[in-house]
Amino acid sequence: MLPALIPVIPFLSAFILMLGWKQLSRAAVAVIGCGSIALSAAVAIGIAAQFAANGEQAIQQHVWTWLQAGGFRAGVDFRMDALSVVFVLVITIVGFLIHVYAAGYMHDEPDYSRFFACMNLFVGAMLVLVMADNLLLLYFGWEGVGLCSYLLIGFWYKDPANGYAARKAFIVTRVGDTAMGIALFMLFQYTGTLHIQNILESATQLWSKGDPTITLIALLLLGGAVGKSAQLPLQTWLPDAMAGPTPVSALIHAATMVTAGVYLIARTHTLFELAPAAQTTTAVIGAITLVLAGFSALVQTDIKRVLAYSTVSQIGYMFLALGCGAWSAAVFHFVTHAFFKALLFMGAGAIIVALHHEQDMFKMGGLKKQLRAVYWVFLIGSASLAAIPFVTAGFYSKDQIIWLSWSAAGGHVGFWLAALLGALLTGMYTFRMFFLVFYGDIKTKVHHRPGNSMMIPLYILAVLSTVAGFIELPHTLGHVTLFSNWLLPVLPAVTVLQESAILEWTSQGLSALLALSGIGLAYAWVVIHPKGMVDFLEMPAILWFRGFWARGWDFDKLYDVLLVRPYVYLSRINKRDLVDKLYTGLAQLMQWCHHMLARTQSGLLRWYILGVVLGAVAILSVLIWRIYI
Amino acid sequence: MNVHPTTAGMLLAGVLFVLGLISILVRRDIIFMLLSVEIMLNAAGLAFVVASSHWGTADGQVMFMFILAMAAAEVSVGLALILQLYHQLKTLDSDEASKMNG
Amino acid sequence: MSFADFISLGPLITLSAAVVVAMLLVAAWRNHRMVYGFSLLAFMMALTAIIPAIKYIPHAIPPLLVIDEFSLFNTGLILVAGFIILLLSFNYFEEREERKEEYYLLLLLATIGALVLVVSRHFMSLFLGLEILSISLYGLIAYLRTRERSDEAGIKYLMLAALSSAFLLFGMALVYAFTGHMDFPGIGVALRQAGYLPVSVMAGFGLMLIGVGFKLGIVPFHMWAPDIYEGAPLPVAAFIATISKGAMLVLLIRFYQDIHGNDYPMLWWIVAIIAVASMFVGNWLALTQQNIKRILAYSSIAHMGYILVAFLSGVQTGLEAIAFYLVAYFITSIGAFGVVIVMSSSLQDAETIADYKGLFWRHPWVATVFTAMLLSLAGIPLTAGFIGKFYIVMAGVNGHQWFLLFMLVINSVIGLYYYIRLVAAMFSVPAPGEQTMVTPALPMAGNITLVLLTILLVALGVYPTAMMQLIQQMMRILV
Amino acid sequence: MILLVLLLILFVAALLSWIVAAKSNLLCRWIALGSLLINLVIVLVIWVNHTTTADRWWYNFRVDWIPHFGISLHLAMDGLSLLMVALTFFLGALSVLISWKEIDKRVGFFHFNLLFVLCGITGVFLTMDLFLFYFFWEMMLIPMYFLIGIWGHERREYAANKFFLFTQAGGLLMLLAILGLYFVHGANTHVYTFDYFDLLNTPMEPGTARWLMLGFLIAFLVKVPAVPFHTWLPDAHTEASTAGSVVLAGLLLKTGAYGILRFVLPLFPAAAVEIAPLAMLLGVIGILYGAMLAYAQTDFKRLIAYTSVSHMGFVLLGAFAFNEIAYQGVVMQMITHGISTGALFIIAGALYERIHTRNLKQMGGLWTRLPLMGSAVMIFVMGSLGLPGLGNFIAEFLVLLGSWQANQWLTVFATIGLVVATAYSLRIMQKVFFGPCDRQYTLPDLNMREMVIIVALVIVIFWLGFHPQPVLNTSQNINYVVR
Repeated sequence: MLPALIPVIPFLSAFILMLGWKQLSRAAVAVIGCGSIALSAAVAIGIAAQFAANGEQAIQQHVWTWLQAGGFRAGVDFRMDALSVVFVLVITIVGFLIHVYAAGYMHDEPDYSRFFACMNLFVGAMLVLVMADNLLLLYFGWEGVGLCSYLLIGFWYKDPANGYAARKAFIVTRVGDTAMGIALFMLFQYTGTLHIQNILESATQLWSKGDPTITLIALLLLGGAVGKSAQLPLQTWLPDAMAGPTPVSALIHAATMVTAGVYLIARTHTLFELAPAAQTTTAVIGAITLVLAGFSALVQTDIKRVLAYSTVSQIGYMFLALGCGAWSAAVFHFVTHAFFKALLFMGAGAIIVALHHEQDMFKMGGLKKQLRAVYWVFLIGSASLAAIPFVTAGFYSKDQIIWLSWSAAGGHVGFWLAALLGALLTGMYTFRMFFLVFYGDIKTKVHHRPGNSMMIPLYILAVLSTVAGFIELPHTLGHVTLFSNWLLPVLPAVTVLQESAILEWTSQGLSALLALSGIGLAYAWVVIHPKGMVDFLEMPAILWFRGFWARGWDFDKLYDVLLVRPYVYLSRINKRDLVDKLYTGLAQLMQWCHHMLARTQSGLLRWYILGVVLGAVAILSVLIWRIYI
Repeated sequence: MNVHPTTAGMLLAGVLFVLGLISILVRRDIIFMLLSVEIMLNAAGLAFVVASSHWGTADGQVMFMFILAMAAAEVSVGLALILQLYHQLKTLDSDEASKMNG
Repeated sequence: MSFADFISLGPLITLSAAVVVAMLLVAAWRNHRMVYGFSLLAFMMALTAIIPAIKYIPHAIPPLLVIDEFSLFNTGLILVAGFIILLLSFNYFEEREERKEEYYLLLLLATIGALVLVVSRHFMSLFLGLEILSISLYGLIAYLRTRERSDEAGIKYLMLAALSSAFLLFGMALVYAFTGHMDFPGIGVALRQAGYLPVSVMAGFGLMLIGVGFKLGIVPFHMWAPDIYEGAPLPVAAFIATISKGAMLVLLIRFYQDIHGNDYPMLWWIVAIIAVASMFVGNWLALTQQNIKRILAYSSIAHMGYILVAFLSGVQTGLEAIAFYLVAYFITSIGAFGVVIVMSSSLQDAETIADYKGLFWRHPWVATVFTAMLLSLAGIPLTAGFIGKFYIVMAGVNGHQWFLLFMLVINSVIGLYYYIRLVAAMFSVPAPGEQTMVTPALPMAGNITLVLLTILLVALGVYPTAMMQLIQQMMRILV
Repeated sequence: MILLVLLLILFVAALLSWIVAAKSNLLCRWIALGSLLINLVIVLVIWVNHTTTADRWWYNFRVDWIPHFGISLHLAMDGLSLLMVALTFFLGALSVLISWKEIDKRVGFFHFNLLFVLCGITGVFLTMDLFLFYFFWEMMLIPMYFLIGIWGHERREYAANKFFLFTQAGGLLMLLAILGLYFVHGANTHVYTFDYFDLLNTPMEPGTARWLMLGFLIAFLVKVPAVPFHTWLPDAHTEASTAGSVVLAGLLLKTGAYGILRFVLPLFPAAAVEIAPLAMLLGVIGILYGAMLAYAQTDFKRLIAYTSVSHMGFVLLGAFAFNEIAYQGVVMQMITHGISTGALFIIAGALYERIHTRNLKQMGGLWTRLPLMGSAVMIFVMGSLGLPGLGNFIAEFLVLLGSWQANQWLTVFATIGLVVATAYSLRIMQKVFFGPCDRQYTLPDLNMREMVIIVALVIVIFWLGFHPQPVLNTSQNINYVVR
C-alpha cells in the first residue's frame, strides 16, 4: 500500500468539503469528514502491519519533484520508519476518535462543513509533517498545521477575541518557524541538501561533537520546536488557543500538533547528540516549562485553560526527556499523553456542552451524579495525567522520564527534582479540577447529556489511556520494552549511568507519593477545605502569586511591553511615511521658488530694463573679474 | 597727460552710453525713455566713428549711417505706439503700462 | 551683382519684391483674402527659389553675406514656419481687425529680416537684419490697436529691443575698435593673431551677448517674453517664439564658430551660467502659471536653455542637435500656438487653463493635437521633441558636460509638471454644469494645418533618420 | 517576427477598441480581451515549443531604425522575457475582465490606454536595444498616467503626477547612463550602437562603470520600488482604478526588477558586485519598512500597496545575491507577487464595488456575507505571508536560501520580515472578514465573472506552489547572467 494515501485521503476530503460547503447535508459532511480519517487510519494500520511484518528500515515513496533549482532539490517524498509510524498511528486513530466526537459536539453548528474541512486539512498536513522525507516538505506540513490551527482557533470568527487568539497563535509560532527556517538555510549551506537521512548521515562526518555550527543549528531547530510545542519562551499562545472549539483543542492543542516539536527533535536527534549544549538547553527548557506551567494550571478557573497549561507542562516533560537523551521515553509519553489528554479535553467538552457552554469550574460542581459516564472517563483521564501508580498509562510514561531525568547520560539531579515537583503539581491541579467539577454542590443545571457519538470515543480513549502503559514497563516491575525496541532502529536506546534498582525504586516511590499527596492536597483544598489552608491561600502574598501564576507568569505582559507595543507604536506614528515628507518638501521648495520668481515679472517696464542692465553689469563684471583677478 | 585719441573717443562714447543708460533707468516718462535710448544708440554710433577713424576705414561711418536710419525708424514707430498708448492710458507714465504680470 | 549672387539670394529677393508688390496692391485695393493669398504665394515662391540656390552653395557675397547649406537650411525652415504661421493667421485677423492687410506686409518684412540674419556674416548685415526684424515686430505686436495689452506689449518690446540693440551696437563698436574688422571671419583671424582676448573685446562680446540674449529671451534678458506673448496677436507670438529666436540662434552659432568661441573658456562659462539660469528660471516661472501664453513663453525660455546645453557641448553632434531641436521646437511651438489660435474666439483668446478643462471630451482632436505638442515639449517618445531632447543629451554626453546634463535632467522633471498639468486639465472630467467661457472658432484651415503639424511631429518622432541625414550633411561645412 | 506581431496585435487592438467604442462598448471590451488572449495563447505555444531548446535566444528579430545612431528595432526572447510576457498577457486579460462593469465611462479610451500600457510593457520585456528599451520605458508612462488620472479615485491627479514625475526622473537618469554607455563603448570599439548584445561586456574602467550602473540602478529602484524611492507607489496604487492597480502592481513594478536582471547585472557585473551589499540592504529595509507601514494602514488598497514594497524587497535581496538559487527565486517572486498582489487588488476592487469604502475600520464580519470572497482573500493573504503550497513560498524560500549563501545577517533580517508579514496579512483577515458583522443588508458574493478571474488566479498560485518546475526550468537558462 502507498504511504502517500495516508495524507492524501484527508486532503481530498477536505477539498470536497470546501467545494461542497453549500450542497452537502450535515450527515454527508460528518460521514466524509470522519470516514476519510478512518480510511487513512486503516491504511496507516495496514502499512504499519506490513512494516512490522517485514522488518525493513523504512518504506519510502517518491511522488513528484517539488522544486529543483541551482543545486537545490526537494521532492514530495514520503518516508515511514518506526518513529513516523508511531506518530501516524496516533494522529490517525486519535484523530478519528476526535472527529467522531466532533460530529456530535458540533452538531448544531451552522458552519459544519467548514469545520470538518479544516479538521481534515489539519490531519493531512500533520501527516505530511511526520511522514516527510525532507525538511522542506516537513516545513510544508509544519506551516500547514499552523494554518489549520489558525483557522480553527478563529473558527467562531464573529467574536474578535477568537480572531486575536488565532492571530497570536500563528504569529508566535511563526517566530519559532523563522528560527527553523534559518536552521534549514544553514543545513543546506553545509550539507547541500535538505534530505533528512542524508543530513543525519553527513552531519556525523561534518561536525565533531560540540562544534559551534551544529550547536547553532540545533538551537535554531529547537527554536522552531519550542514555538510549535508551546515551550518557554514561546508558550504564551497555547492557553489563548483554547478559544477554539473543544475538539480542536483536543486534536491540535493537546494530542498532535503541539507535539510536532517533539517529533522534530526526535527526528533530528543525531544533530542534537552532536550538540550537547543544545540538548541540555532542551532539557532545561523542558524542566522550567513543566514547573511554571504546573503552577499556572494550579490556579486557573477555566477548565480548558487548566488542561492547556497541563498540556504545556506535559510537553515540558517530553522535552526534558529529549534533553536527557531519553528519546523513546519522550515519544512514549507523547503517545500516552495523546490518549489521556484527548480524553480529558473531550470529557471537558462534554461537560461544557452539558452546562450550556459554561467553562468556569467554580460554576460547576456536583456533576458526579448527573454525568456519571463522563465522571468515570474523566476520572480515568485525570488519574492517568496525575500518574497514579501501576494502573495508568501516564504513570509508566512519566515515571520513566522522571527516573531518566536523573539517571540518563544527559540527566541531572536538578532535572529530577523539577520533574518530581512537576509530579506533585500535576496531581494537585488535575484533581483540583476534578473535584471542583464533580464534587461539591450543584451550581449549574445540566441541560442535556452527551450522546453516544460523543461518549464512545471517550470510552475507547479511557481504555487506551489505561492499557497503553503496559507496552513499556520499567525494569523494576516487569521490564517490558516493546515500545523502545520498536523505536530502536530510529532512536538509539538511552544510556543509563547508574543502573541501580534501589534508586529507581525510590524515584518511582517518590513520584508516586508526590502525585498521591498532590491529590490529597487538592482534596483537602477543594472538598474539605480546612480553615488553615483557606487562610493560607487567602494570604495577600499568596493571592498575588495566584494572580501572577494565573496570568501565566506575566509573559504576555512582558512581550507586550517589549515587542508588540513598540512595534505598533512605531508603525502608527509612521503611518504617513516620513520618507514621503522629503519629496513633498522638495515640491514645496519648487513652489516657493516659483512664487519668488513670479514677483520679478512685475510687468513694470523700468523693472525689466533694470533686469537687462543688471544682467549686463553681471556679465561685464564677471569678465573683468576673470581677467584682472 | 596725453591720452590716445581713440581711447579718448571711446571713453567719451562710453560715458555717453552710460549717461543714456542711467537716464533710462531713472525716467518713467516713456518719451524720455525713448530719448535716452536714442542717446545710447548715438553713443554706439560715436564709438563706431571713432573706431573707423582709428582704422582709417569707412565701415564705421557706414555703420553710423545705418544707426541713424534705424534710430529714425524706431522713433517713428515708437512715437506712434506711444500715441496709441496715450489714447488708452491718458498718461505717459510707463508704470501705468503694467497690466500684464505674474 | 553676378548671376550667381542673384540666384543665391533668390529667396530674399523674391520676398523683398513681394513686399513691394503687396504694398502697391494694398494701396490699390484693400482685400484681405487677396493679400493673404498673395503672401502665401510669395512664401511659396521664396521656398521654390531655394532650389536653384542649392546649385551654387557655398557661395559668399563678400563681405556681408554668405549662402551655404547651413543658411539655406535655416532659410527653408524659416520660410516654412512663416508659411504655416500665415496659414493660421487668416481667420485670426479676419475676425478681429478691420485693417488686416498691413499685417501681411509686416510679416513679410519681419521674415526678410530673419532671413538676412540667417545669411549674414558681418556686423552690418547682422544689424540690418536685426532691425528690419525688430521694427516690423513692433508693428506686429501692437497690431491689434483696440487691445490695450497689445499696445503695452508693443511699447515694452520696443523699449527693450532698442535698449538691447544699443548694447549690441556698442559691443560691436568695441570689437571693431580692437580688431578693425566687422566681418566674422576677419574678427576670428584677428583674435587668433592676437592670441588672447583683451578686455575691450571681452566687454564687446559681453555687450553683444546682451543684444543676442534679448532676442533669444534667455535669462536675465527674458523678462519681456511673457508679456509680449500675452499681449501680441497669437500668430505674432508664434512668430517671435520661433522665427525670430531661430534666426538669432543661427546667427549666434555662425558667429561663435567664426570667432572660434570654443577657444575662450570665459565665453563658455558665461553662456553656461546663462543656460542653467534660463532652464531653472523658465521652468520655475511656468510651474503654477495659469495663462497658457505665458506658460509657453516661460517654457520657451527653458528650451533656449536646453539648446544652449547642446551649443556648449562643443562637439559636432551639438550643432546637429541644435538644428534638429530647432525643427522640432518650431513644429511644436507653432502647433501649440496654433491650438490656442483655433481655440480662441473673436472676443477673447483662450489663454487660461480653465478654458481647456475637459477639452478632450468636447473636441478630442484639438485636445489630441495639443497633447501631442505638450508631450513633445516635455520630450516624451513618439514625438519629435523626444528625439530632439535625446539628441541634445547625446551631444552633452559626447562633450562630457555632466553638470549641465544633470541640470537639464532636473529641469525636464520640473518642466514635466506643468506640461502634464495642462494635459491633465484637458483630460479631466468636467463637473456637470461647469461651462467654459470661450466657444472655439475651430476654422477649417487651422485644423488641417494642425493635423499636418501633428503628423509631422509624430513622423519625426518615429522616423527621424531622413531629417538627421539632411542636417548632418548641412552641418559638415561648419566646424 | 512573431514578437513584433505580439506588439502589433496590441497596438492595433488599442486603436481598434478606441474607435469601436463609439459604436459599442461591449465590442470594444471583447476586442481588448480577445487580443490579449490571442497573445497569451501565442506565448504559451512558444513556451511549450521551447521548454527544451538549448540556444538561449529565440526569435531574434532585428531591423535598422535610426542607423545614424546605430539604433535598431531589435526584439528577442529568452526564458525571462517569456515568463514576463506571459504574465503580462495573463494579468492584462484579467484587468480587462475586472473593468467589465467597473469602467462604464469613456470605455474606449480606457481600453486604448490599457492596451497601450501593455504594449509598452511587452516592448520593455522583449527589446534588446537600449534606445528602444528607453523608448518603450517612457511610452508606457503616458497611458498609465491616464489610467490613474482619469479613472482613479479621489486624489487621482495628485497620485498620477507623483507617479509620472518619479518614474520620469529615474528614466532620464537612465537615459544619461544609456548614452554614457553608448559613447564609452563607441570610444573603445569605434562601433556606435545601442544594441544590447554589442554593449554586453563593454570594457570600461571601474569608475565609469560605477556611475553608469548607478544611472540604470536608480531608474529601476524607483520602479521596483525600493526604499527610499517608494513613496509614489502607495498613492498610485491606492488611487488607481482596480485594473490600474493590477497593472501597476503586477506588471509595472516588474519592469524595474526585470531591468535589474537584464541590464544592471549583465552590463556592469563588477560594479554590481560592488554595490551588492548596499542593494541587498535596501532590499531588506524595504521588506521590513514596507511591512511596518502596511501594518499601520487603514485603507485596504494602501495596505496592499505597501505589502508590494515589502515583497519587492525580496527581489532586490535575491537579485544581488549572485547565485542561481536566489536568481530563480527572484523570477518566481516577480511572477507570484504579480499574481497574489494582483488578486488582492482585484478583491479590494470587488469589495469597493459592494460596500463603497476602502476603509478597514468600516469593514468587519464580512465572512458571513461573502464567504467565497473571504476564502479567496484567505488564500492570497496566506500567499503573501509565504505559506508553503502557494507560489510565494517557493519564491521567498529560494530567495532566502540563495541570499543566505551571500549574506547571512541580511538574510536573517529578511526572514524576520516573514513574521511581520504574518502580522499585517492576518490583520487584513481580522479587520475585513472576522469580527461581528454590523451590516444587516445582504451583499452579493462573487458573481460568475469574478469567480472566473479569482479561480484562474487561485489555480495559478497553487500550481506555482506545488509544481513550479516548469517555470524554474524556463528561467534556468538565464543563470549565466548572474555568474
